[in-house]
Amino acid sequence: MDVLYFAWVRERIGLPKEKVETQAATVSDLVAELSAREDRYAAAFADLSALRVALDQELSDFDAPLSGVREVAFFPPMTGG
Amino acid sequence: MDVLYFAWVRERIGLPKEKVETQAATVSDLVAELSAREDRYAAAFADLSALRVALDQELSDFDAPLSGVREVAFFPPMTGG
Amino acid sequence: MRIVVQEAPFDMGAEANAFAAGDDAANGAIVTFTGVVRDLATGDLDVMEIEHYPGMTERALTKIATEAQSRWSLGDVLVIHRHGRLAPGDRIMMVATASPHRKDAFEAAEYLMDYLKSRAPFWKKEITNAGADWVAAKDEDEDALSRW
Amino acid sequence: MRIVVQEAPFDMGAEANAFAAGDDAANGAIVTFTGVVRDLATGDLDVMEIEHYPGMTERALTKIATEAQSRWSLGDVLVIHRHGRLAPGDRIMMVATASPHRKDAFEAAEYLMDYLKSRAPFWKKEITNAGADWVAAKDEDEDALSRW
Repeated sequence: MDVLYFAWVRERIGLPKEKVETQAATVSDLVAELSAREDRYAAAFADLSALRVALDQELSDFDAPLSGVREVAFFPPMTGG
Repeated sequence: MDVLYFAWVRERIGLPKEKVETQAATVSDLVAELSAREDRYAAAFADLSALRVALDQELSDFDAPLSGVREVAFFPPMTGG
Repeated sequence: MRIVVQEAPFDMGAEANAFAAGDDAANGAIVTFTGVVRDLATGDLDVMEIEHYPGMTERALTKIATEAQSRWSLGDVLVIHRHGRLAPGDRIMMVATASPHRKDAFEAAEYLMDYLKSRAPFWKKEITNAGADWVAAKDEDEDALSRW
Repeated sequence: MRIVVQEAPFDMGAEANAFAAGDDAANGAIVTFTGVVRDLATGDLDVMEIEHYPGMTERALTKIATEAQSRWSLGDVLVIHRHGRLAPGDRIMMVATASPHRKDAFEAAEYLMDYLKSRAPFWKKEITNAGADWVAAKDEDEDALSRW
């Protein structure tokens, strides 16, 4: 599964994209798995209310199942316009 | 006093502008005076609810006094934009 | 503030760029509204003739724009309105507003349009093969003023 | 519908004219909104950097514009949004709507802006002498969605 990071999430984790092999059932499970890896992930995911997630380029939420998903992206609330 | 007519009021009365010597106290008095002149005026002023009046280029109403006014204009509701 | 009443066509894009060029980067939001001569449902409009009241027109537009500037935080305001003979597809008028806030820029532009429709001395006449008709004022345009 | 996501500058006036030129005289009302990089209150913004999510950005903008077309009577919709490095005064983005009714054109443009602010994957970073800060999302922008 491709995992993408944008804006300060990308900066905190230190990379824009990585391949992750995971059996995580939901986005929350994936977040827990990544946070357990290294401090920089734990720091980036410390406050989920400050984060948004997209599954296969559609906004989703942290309870959503990951089955069949090829691309997960984490980022802060958007500030376009 | 200059009296101006616009749009269908101008067409019905048959002229865009005329000088009127009048002692009319209010716009209504002036309308009555003009209407008494000729049928074309009476026809143009038949339904005052379909007309608007400006005194010295400011929208006003038919009860307004004419003292000191130099320019009176009659026209239908505006359709700009 | 720039108020223009003219018979000649205007270039909407050039006017929008000139308006934005005057901006001092304090106003992040620029809204324009452009009115285009619509063809009739029957598709047979030949000419739209716009009559106006020289002198009063400029005064009324200035008053409307000044009121908009007092109600909203605006960097600048532009109003252009044509008169004379226009064809379907021709641009009749445009307004532009610049503001630090998008809400202000939008509201001020809508306010300008609502007042311009019913309080600026312009009258439209539609000319077709079948004849000529003065456009009647719409109740909804008068009603639109009540929200301000 | 035309959705453009690009790094290069765009010419707001030329885009507005091109958008209006596609009009078939059925749509008498054209609204544009243009966003300009505002300088900071302190006047020391050097660069605004806009990051986006290629692929999702285009999908999100298309979805927002499609929803606008289903809600209002629109002849056409344009959305342009830049990414990369911008300076104060640069145009960030623009939307344009054409409709037979001015109310529809205005509302659809405001809808596009409200959704574009909070639902399209762009992130702004302000770079000054003192450092770089990601722009925080505003509660009022999120709240603005509730009216639609």
